[in-house]
Amino acid sequence: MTEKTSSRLNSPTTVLPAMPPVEIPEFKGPLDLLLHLIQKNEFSIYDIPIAIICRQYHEYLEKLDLLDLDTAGEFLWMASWLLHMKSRMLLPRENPEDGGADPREELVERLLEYRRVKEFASLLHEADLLRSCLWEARIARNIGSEQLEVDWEDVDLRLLAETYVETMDRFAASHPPPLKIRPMRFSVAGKMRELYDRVHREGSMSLLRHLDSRPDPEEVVTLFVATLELIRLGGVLAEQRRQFAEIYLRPGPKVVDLQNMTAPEYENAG
Amino acid sequence: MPVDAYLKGCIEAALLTTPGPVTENSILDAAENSGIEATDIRSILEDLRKEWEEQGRAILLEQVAGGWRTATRPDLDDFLRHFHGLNSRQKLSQAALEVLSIVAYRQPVTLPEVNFVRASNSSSVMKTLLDRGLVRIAGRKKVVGKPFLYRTTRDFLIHFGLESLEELPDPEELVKEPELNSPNGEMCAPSGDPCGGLSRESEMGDEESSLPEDEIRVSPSEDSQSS
Amino acid sequence: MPVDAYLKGCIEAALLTTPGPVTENSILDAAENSGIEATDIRSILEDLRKEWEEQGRAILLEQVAGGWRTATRPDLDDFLRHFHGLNSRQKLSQAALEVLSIVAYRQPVTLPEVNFVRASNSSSVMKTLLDRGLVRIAGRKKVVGKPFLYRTTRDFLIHFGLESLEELPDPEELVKEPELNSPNGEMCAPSGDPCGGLSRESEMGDEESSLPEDEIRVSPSEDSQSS
Repeated sequence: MTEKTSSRLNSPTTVLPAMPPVEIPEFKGPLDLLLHLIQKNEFSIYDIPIAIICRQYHEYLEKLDLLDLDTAGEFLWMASWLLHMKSRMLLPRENPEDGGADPREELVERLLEYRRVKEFASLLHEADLLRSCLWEARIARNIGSEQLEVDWEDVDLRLLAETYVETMDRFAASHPPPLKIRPMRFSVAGKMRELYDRVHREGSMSLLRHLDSRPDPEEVVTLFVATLELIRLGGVLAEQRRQFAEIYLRPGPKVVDLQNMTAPEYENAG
Repeated sequence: MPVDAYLKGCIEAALLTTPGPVTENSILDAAENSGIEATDIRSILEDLRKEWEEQGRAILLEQVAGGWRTATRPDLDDFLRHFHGLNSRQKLSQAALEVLSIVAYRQPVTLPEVNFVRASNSSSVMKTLLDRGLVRIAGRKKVVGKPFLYRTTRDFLIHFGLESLEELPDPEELVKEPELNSPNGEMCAPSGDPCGGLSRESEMGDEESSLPEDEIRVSPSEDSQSS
Repeated sequence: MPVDAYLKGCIEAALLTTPGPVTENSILDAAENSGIEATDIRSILEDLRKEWEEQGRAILLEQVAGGWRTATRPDLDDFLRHFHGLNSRQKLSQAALEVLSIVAYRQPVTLPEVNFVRASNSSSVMKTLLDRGLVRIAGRKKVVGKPFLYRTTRDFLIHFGLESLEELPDPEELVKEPELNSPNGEMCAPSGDPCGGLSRESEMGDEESSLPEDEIRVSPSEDSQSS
């Protein structure tokens, strides 16, 4: 999970006919791939035939299914560098006096360094395997507290930040923010009018679907209260055929004059 | 017998890597499908007890309510108390770390404010931090009681490799993602420095009392509107 | 001698009750005014190491991170994992090992520098290493953007069985042209004995300063021959 590139690079790919049948190993980056190509061809790292490597690199690149943009960018950047070098190698050295700097020089340097990193990483890998199986003795001290302590030496900025965040989280959890009562954004009377008009206009409406379509919980609550009010007043009827099934609203037996209804009666009910 | 020697190693290792008592059953469970019987385990434990005692080892094996417990010899208590007491001077308790982090990020801050945030009395911890030179007193707050204001010291900065407090990273960001901006471009150019953005310049500045009161207090005024 | 036997008990108890390596100095401090010399402590520790090994004890004594630490015998790992209910162990990924290598050699180092060497973005890998306590943030670099500096931790030394950073193999020796795969730094546990074999005192040891930049880099003169 730490290595997002690996899974990408391992995704199955079709082998192009031009390529020798090789399995694609996991490449940890463009330098890794380049190093692999150089070793496979048994080229000297100090005298890389850029044209050949450049071609092979591109062939590999096509086979790799690079879905991750960042990773693709890393590989493509190297591709363009190789192309650049290739074109510079084709040009005659303009100025033999300045030592005729080899355009490959920087690449060689970086490959050598990366190879050292890989070698060291493989040593660490062996040590990781061998030493992961050692357990430290941990018997209780009879004396003193078993309080959690850290070596001051081991406290870095991250631990300090973590401790702070945890402390403040704990504080926030025990001090919930003050309850804020905002003015109601939806009025029961308004919703009653809206529902009543719609039910009488359309003859029927699906209550649950309508409630589901409202993103604001406050509106949902208001709508629901409005529905109950309308049912109580006989303005609409509610019908449900099965438990948990849709609830249909239909025109009720009574005519309710919602226009002349006094607002406060409902606004305070909520 | 080699099998026995191996099992004995297993049991000894289990005892030594467990701070509390070890039950015979837990050993039996871990050694399943090795053909070991409960009685074998018990006899090995008895052997170990005798052996440790005869060899004059630093530890004793004792049978307690919950199973078998490894404990250091009582005559070593004095030394161990001394040893761990001295050692703990280089250690920081969890409480001390908490107080230090509050002072670091909210300075200047008073003890009552720290106590409020931690919901426990931090005065002895603060004293420890003062003694160790990690925090210092920086004046008094102009409120009732004139409590001391605390700040971190130069030694604190040195320990974390910081030049100034402005370099303290934003704690939330740091915990989430240690490096905020790590654009890809830097692969080719390491010199120019891509990962800026962390320096939250002014936020920790020198303004009075950085504890924003409203942030952590339940304000009654707000509620009153509601009724 | 009774005094020795007592001191030996003290040291064994200190080792068994302390998480992490115990330094000889901390034992000396705790045993003050008992007329004990530093050399006595060292020779008792050497004795203990031999004794535990010869008696086939479940634990071994190893020298790491500037101190002495107890560790169970490698062959008991299977049992202990069962016993402690640890199913699988997280191995470090290839990418993590690469980043760790770069931090180890070039510390203190910034993320952009690591990215440059790997030609690949390493920020999520670095986060994993921070989480596992193998690297730590050690301040900020004084360049534009003030990127964090990373170093390896004491746990890094402990995990890989190193006494100090000087024990890291010489990177120049790691790879030799033309044969590519002949690492000859026999770092950490050689085959048989993961704990004891760490004693190659200072083969690479005492040269000054840990790996300045130019040491890990190929000098341009070498390359120019090639063209």
